[in-house]
Amino acid sequence: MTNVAKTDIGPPLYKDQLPEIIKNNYGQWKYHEHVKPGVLKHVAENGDELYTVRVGSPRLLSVETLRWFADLADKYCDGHLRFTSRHNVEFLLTDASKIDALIEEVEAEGWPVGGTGNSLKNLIHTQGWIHCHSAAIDASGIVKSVMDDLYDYFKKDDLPAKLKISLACCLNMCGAVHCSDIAILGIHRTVPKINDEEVSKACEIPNVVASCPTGAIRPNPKKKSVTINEEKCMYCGNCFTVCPGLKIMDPDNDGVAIFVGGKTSNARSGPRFSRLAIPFIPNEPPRWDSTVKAIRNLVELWVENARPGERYGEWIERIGWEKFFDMAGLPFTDKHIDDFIFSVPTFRSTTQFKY
Amino acid sequence: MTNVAKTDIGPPLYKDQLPEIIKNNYGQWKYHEHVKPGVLKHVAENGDELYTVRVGSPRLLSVETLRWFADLADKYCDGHLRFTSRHNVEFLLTDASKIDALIEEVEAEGWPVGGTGNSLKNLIHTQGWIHCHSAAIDASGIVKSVMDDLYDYFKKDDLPAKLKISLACCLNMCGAVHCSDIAILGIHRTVPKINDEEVSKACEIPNVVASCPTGAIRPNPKKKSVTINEEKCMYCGNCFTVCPGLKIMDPDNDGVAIFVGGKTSNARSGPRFSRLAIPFIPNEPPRWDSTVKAIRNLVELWVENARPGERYGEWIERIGWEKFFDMAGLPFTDKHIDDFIFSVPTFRSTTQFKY
Amino acid sequence: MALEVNGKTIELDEDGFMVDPDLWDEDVAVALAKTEEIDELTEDHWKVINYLRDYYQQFGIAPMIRKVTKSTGFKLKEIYELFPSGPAKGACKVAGLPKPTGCV
Amino acid sequence: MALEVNGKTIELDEDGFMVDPDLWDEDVAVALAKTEEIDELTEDHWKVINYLRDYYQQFGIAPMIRKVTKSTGFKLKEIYELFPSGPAKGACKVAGLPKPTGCV
Amino acid sequence: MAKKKRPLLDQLKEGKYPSFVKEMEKMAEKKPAVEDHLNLLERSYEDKTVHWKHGGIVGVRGYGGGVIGRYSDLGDEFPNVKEFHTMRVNQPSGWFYSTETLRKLCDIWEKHGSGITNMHGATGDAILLGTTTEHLQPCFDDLSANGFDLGGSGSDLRTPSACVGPARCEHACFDSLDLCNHLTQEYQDELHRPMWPYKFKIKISACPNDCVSSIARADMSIIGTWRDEIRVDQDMVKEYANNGKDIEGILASCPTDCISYDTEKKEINIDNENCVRCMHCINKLPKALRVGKEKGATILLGGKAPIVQSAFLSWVIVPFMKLESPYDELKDLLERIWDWWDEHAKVRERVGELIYRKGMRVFLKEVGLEPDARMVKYPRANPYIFWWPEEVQQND
Amino acid sequence: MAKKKRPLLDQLKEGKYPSFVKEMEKMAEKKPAVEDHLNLLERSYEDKTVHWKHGGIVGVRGYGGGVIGRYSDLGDEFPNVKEFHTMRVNQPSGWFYSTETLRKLCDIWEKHGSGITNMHGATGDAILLGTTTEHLQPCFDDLSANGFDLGGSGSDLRTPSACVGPARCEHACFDSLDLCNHLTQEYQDELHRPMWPYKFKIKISACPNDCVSSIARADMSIIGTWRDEIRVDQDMVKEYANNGKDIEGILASCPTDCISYDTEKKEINIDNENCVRCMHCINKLPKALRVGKEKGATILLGGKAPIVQSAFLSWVIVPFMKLESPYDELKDLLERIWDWWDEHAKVRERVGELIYRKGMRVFLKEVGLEPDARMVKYPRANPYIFWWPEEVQQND
Ligand code: SRM
Ligand code: SRM
Ligand code: SRM
Ligand code: SRM
Ligand code: SF4
Ligand code: SF4
Ligand code: SF4
Ligand code: SF4
Ligand code: SF4
Ligand code: SF4
Ligand code: SF4
Ligand code: SF4
Repeated sequence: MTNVAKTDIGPPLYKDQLPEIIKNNYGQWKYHEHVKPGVLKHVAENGDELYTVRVGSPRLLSVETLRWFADLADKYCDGHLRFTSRHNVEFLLTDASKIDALIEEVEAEGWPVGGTGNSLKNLIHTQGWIHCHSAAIDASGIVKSVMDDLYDYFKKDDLPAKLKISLACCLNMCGAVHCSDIAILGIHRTVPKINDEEVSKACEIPNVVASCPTGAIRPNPKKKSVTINEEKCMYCGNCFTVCPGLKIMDPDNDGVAIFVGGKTSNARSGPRFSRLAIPFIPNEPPRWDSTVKAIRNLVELWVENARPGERYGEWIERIGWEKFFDMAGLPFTDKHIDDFIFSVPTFRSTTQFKY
Repeated sequence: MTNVAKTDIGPPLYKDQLPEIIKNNYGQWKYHEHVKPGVLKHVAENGDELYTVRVGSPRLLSVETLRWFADLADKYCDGHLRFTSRHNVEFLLTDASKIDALIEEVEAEGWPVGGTGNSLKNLIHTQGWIHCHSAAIDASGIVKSVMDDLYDYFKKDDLPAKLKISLACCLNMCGAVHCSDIAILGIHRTVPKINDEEVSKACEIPNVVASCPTGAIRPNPKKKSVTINEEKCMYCGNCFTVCPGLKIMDPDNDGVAIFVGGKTSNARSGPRFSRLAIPFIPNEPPRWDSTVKAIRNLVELWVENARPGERYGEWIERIGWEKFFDMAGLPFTDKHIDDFIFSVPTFRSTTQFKY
Repeated sequence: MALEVNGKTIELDEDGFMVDPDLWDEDVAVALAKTEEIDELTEDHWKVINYLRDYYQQFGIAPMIRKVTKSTGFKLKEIYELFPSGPAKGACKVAGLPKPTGCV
Repeated sequence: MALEVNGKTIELDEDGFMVDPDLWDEDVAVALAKTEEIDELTEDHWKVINYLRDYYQQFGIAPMIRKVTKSTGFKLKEIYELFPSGPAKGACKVAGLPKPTGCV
Repeated sequence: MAKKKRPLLDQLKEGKYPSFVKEMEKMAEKKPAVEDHLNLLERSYEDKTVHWKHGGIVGVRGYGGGVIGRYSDLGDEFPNVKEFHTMRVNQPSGWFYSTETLRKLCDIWEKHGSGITNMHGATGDAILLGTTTEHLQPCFDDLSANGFDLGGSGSDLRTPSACVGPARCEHACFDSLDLCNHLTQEYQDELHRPMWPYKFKIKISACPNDCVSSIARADMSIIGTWRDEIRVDQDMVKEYANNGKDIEGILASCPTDCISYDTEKKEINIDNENCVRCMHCINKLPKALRVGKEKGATILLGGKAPIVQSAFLSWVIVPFMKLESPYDELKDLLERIWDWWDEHAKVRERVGELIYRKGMRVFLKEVGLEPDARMVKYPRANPYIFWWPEEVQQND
Repeated sequence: MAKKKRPLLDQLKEGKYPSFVKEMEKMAEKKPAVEDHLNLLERSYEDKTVHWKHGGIVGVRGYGGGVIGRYSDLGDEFPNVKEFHTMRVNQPSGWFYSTETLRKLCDIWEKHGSGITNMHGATGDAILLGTTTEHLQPCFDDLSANGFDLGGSGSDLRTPSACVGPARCEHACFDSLDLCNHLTQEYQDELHRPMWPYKFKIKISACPNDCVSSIARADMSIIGTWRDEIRVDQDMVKEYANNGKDIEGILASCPTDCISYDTEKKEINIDNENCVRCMHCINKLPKALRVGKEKGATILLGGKAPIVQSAFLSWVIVPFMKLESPYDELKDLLERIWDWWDEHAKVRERVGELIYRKGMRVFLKEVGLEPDARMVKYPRANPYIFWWPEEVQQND
């Protein structure tokens, strides 16, 4: 190795990556309109118009595809494009007449244009079996299966409000799914298996003990390892994260939990967590049928019942959780009742409820 | 001692204590009306009418006064009366024409009729310096001073809604004031003084250690006593309750804290806790001027600004706590921010607020 | 208040509990029992007393009632028969335990 | 992977950390340092290594970086100069501590 | 003995509201203890602190509770309040008294104690305020002979209390007075002989207005409600309308917007499916609206004051239960709860705190209750879901 | 090597949405590692579990973070993914690319790695997915030579990210892209050399719509807002009205009922004192309504995923701060926060968890922030109030 890398240079300067029209109107946008699903129009103070075509992406992209995007951007957009906070690709056009040609070319290759306005947004997700060591479920495969099923909702924008579905493959929640309209979460359901040998060699016992949110782990000085109080363990996997000797994956028992009703925007109502709807669906590769079906049911229920403008959680809050469980035909179980640190404020301390 | 008491006989049977009209219409009441402040009319299915005259009471009553009440009840109410869940006395009349005479006779002796409908209710309170060992403030004296000052609100019923003020003389909260429109609470502000001799003789060390909500207490085996981590102590007095050797009273630093906005009924909005408005007012016997003034200000603010039907807390929730503090001219301090077990859910996790 | 037992002066507090529980012995127990209107300490009494003392010595606290009844085999009613003012005021006093506090 | 040091075979995991940290000695450290492209262990290197080992022996965990910099007096940059892949990957490896986990 | 001056307390005789000092003075003439009590209180007013010693453990034969022992720390100076215990007397359900009963109580208390009382105490007893150790048993003997009994104190069942309910209120969804009396009688042993880890309180309100604040003041809160439809008397709606009542304005506060007023027809329409039985509309229009016919109660558990883990409001554990004498379903539940709590709690751990520590999941299973969405405000947000061993595949 | 059959993954090539399997297959032809990666994934699909080993700690010279080491547990069977590390590449603010820049990245990654990527990763980096230990340094050398740098990983500052903001959005209340870039450049050391108790994330949204979900995904959430009045263009209101927009219906969702529509005048009136800047009305009527002129941001702290103490949403610590380059006030605050956190936190304790443990009171005092009612949803309900020693009379 000869050339030594310069360090600490930071990312490419964003200013150099902007198309001309944005440089000219930076901070001078006046309003926007929804031209049609997948197409936004932003109008600047000086009247300039910028069109955005949003293309759905599975996030995992080959450099081949990226280069093809670059070709398209050269052809239609003066050589610029961007990615969005939900993994999509956005083409930025100044010439409205080119929009349809771009869309046609993109869709011909199987890349959908949509995901703007009151549509189903792209699924935020994480690594799953593609790359992570602690995944309880795959990510990309579930996302693909769900998106195939809900495809039309991505392409249209006539839902009651935006619909944001996200996936994280374990409790670490790299997808930060905890505030999504619908959250798909990989969960483990069994106590980590202790490999004493590995624990003793590879793990810092005090950190392992401290890692457990419920205090289930105690040192086992004899074996230079640890013991786990099985009754206290709720399978969060945090101990595994700090210690390879505590394997938590369990193919027979890992699976999906589904949470609903979160949001992060401050529009109308404030940000809120998603809350448990379905505690467990087993892993069903390759097409994850039960998960796909469960999500479709949840989506349709909302589509049919929410008032215009109501996000998932806003709808549930209006009708009440008991109605939601009834209407969704979902059993309410002891799993749905919080039993962690902040549980008490989630209990119903009023006689107000519905039948 | 010769006659040995029968035990486990239980209280006098309520049925034997009811006036005739109630016996006749038990469970058969149809509706009620507010005749005027302090006077209720209940109408039974069969048309029977029962009038209740509510008399304000300081709760601490001599048997002399009780006998006088009994005399009045004999004279006007066929020999029955009752006490209410807020320490008041209720006279139960069947003859509407006697109401004014009763009121006149009662009020002539200085006993106010009122406290019904949208009025200031009687102050629930506790023992204070009259009888309790752990009181940070007196009870009866403060109640008297506040009631003298707010007297007119007890006598009228044109407040925006009911107004329930309660007092407890220490954190044990025997007044269960924690869900009152306005709560007056006696607080300590200094760490208990450890009398090692007394702790060692009179206290069960493990219980003392366990009593501390913040884990501030550790055994001190040398002295067969305990030590207190001063930084962790928030002066709750729970250790004193289980151990006389940890005296918490401190005349120079004990005083009043005021909480607002609680309620327990399920009407309109559900039950809720009162929340800290004023962290500290020093003890000012005999007339507790600052406390009285602070409460009057709080009451007037609500009277002037709430919409009809809005309880104190409902009003604040509508306008927002930041507006409340502004309007009340109360400083918002670090004391107002929860730092106990359930604190995080009380933090503002939204950008929604007012200036 | 005070008791004289075998020449020793056993100081009692207002409630009749020993001020210095270290001075307890079986004779003191008998004397304390008298203050509780218990004329004689039977085997049953001693079973309760000994259980209380053992537990206290081991854990530094008086046992909870459920423990007392389970461990001694006496129903609560029976304990009241043995010690008319009950396990806390009566039995603990005779057993020379510190005065129960709080929770009244 | 493995290292030969004074005739002993020191097994390394994929990341070049010792599989059995008990086999560590100063010569092993020198050999490990080589894998990290550190030709010579200077006094400064040893200061860091010894601090890490002492701390680990006492508390069973690697010290936090703030502790390392405060206690050794080296700024973080300086530690990277001594150990180019940094305190966790570099210094801990040479010091024969278990591989830091999580938090990546 | 020359009457002492009490310049501070004298100021509390002024003002329009009845004065507790005057009440005390009424007795002070006859009772040296009350004279001393006043003087001691004056001293507290000077010193800004209590002059009572910690604790005190006295009682009557056969009972572990019902008396709060109290000794002054200035007993030498004020010998008549050296001992000054209170007795908690269990009142009749709903705090109704015939004058005969009330006078009996007065006479007993004037004979054996200070003659000053609290009607009622915060839990619901009559507090007889101040007597000596010597008088406790005789006082109790007289109380008992006259049909009175003591209330709870210590780690026992505390005196249950109930709203006025069917005796004088059209909203009552069950017989709160009878239930209160029934439970009190049924659990005399639990009331008088402390045997639990800590206190346990029951409060009973016969409708969601919760006039005894049971949700905040009781471990078990029993609150009346109904399952079917609100009864509407449209004639009365018209009467209200004709009298100028702002019906629309009132109905605007319905928390679920499920009630509406037809200004044309002068009729009220209710979407009962979405009604949460908050009582608001019924409270405001009691002539026109009434609670439904299928009545019962919601059972809530866990309420308590802040010590140790924060104050809790009771939470729903049974959304709806019919309540008719002999209340077997309720008593059965109560006993299962007590048993579970008594078995698992630490000293001074209220049942709500134990549930917090163990989790609702464990509580529900072990006392045999079915989970219900009405038990929660929100379902859990965290993914820390426990599974019972039988719910996962065992693969060792 | 004969191409393996992958019947399970093949099923993920069907359906309308773009298939990640097809993306991988595009590279598999050129890259044996990707062929093995597919086969390994097929095995995971058969076994229903991961085939990656725990952890892995590799990197480039001079940095402690930026690379996630990964080894397969079936390395013998699939030798080309025995080592399969990812590199996190810090993207330009707002994820804008010139095609030139994007192609450079593609070329480097095709040269040194698998050629498969995630655009973007959940934090906001470009994830270059899969290479060997040997290639790490050369790849980084090439990245660096072409103007790229790595992002964060480990106990360091993570790559800050920002919404598109002023580049393409009329709502932007400050320059989110510039701030993001500025902080990234300013804190290169913190980004690359883990030195803290745990990770720290910064996310920046230029208005309350929070298009990067910063409140849920960042320890420090910077969210644009304004202090003065919403700007109303009444002509545009009329235009909307004339085009049949249901203005009244839209305004009905205002959370504080502070905005109203005058159907006569076709005008919107706002009681700005009671507006909580939720964006709703502006979102729905962007031609007529605009954010105010006195713009800045609310600073929130503490957001994180559930491990260990539950997920937190960031909470307000500075209600309003002007944000203009060089952002000294913000940086100053950030550094005070980091210093405090670094000094007091335990290993793997996020800043929000530390504040939970220590109390906001201690945090505010020690980092020098003024308490403000806007920091809380509700003031405390419990009476467990701490006092600083200087606030009470010392009387020993
Ligand atoms: C790559 C990425 C997921 C993705 O597919 O996009 C990722 C991947 C991992 N995260 Fe993450 N996290 C990623 C964004 C997040 C986010 C989302 C965010 O930053 O907005 C979160 C939730 C927000 C937060 O930080 O709280 C997140 C919360 C975690 C946690 C739990 C942290 C906590 O305090 O609760 C862990 C566990 C840990 O730190 O040990 C974790 C740990 C991990 C590890 C390193 C696994 C581990 O236990 O060591 C994963 C490596 C996977 C792999 O093999 O490649 N990751 N991680 C994301 C980073 C890409 C990027 O730089 O752009
Ligand atoms: C007399 C009474 C206040 C009054 O003036 O009315 C009272 C007086 C005392 N209460 Fe209470 N409590 C009284 C109702 C309450 C209530 C209200 C209620 O029952 O509705 C509460 C709040 C509800 C609850 O139980 O949580 C209450 C919560 C406490 C607590 C804190 C319990 C907790 O779990 O947080 C203690 C401390 C203790 O138990 O050690 C306590 C302890 C005490 C003690 C025994 C003091 C002590 O630390 O040992 C007080 C004796 C005062 C005295 O010298 O007379 N008292 N106590 C009330 C009983 C009268 C009655 O029987 O009618
Ligand atoms: C007498 C009493 C019950 C008893 O058994 O003693 C009682 C009696 C009635 N209550 Fe109550 N409430 C009584 C304490 C309460 C309490 C408890 C308390 O104040 O500590 C509450 C809960 C307070 C809270 O929410 O914090 C209570 C919340 C209500 C409500 C709901 C109020 C609201 O939030 O809107 C109503 C309905 C109404 O007034 O419209 C109500 C209505 C009534 C009615 C109208 C019921 C009826 O039809 O007879 C009775 C006359 C009320 C009046 O004063 O105008 N009663 N009521 C209590 C009188 C206490 C006193 O002397 O002042
Ligand atoms: C491109 C993007 C920002 C970026 O820097 O990448 C973006 C862009 C816009 N957002 Fe957003 N939002 C983007 C992610 C988000 C997110 C984050 C997320 O989805 O993970 C949120 C918070 C989600 C939540 O609450 O859970 C978000 C909440 C909003 C809202 C408030 C929505 C609501 O709750 O009512 C608006 C306002 C609206 O749509 O009326 C908004 C509005 C907009 C506008 C209309 C702003 C403008 O005037 O340009 C942009 C076009 C939106 C559209 O899709 O129709 N944007 N927006 C992100 C596109 C992601 C994607 O590919 O789908
Ligand atoms: S969510 Fe869990 S399994 Fe998925 S990438 Fe993050 S750490 Fe790995
Ligand atoms: S999986 Fe989580 S709860 Fe279970 S032992 Fe590990 S850290 Fe503790
Ligand atoms: S609130 Fe405190 S001081 Fe007052 S009576 Fe109850 S225990 Fe005593
Ligand atoms: S007063 Fe409360 S916080 Fe302080 S030491 Fe005693 S029990 Fe602990
Ligand atoms: S709780 Fe209901 S039933 Fe009982 S008195 Fe109050 S209003 Fe009447
Ligand atoms: S009881 Fe309450 S929820 Fe039901 S209709 Fe009346 S106001 Fe609405
Ligand atoms: S957060 Fe606000 S400023 Fe940023 S892109 Fe979204 S709407 Fe625009
Ligand atoms: S921004 Fe939100 S709160 Fe303000 S006027 Fe518009 S809708 Fe109402």
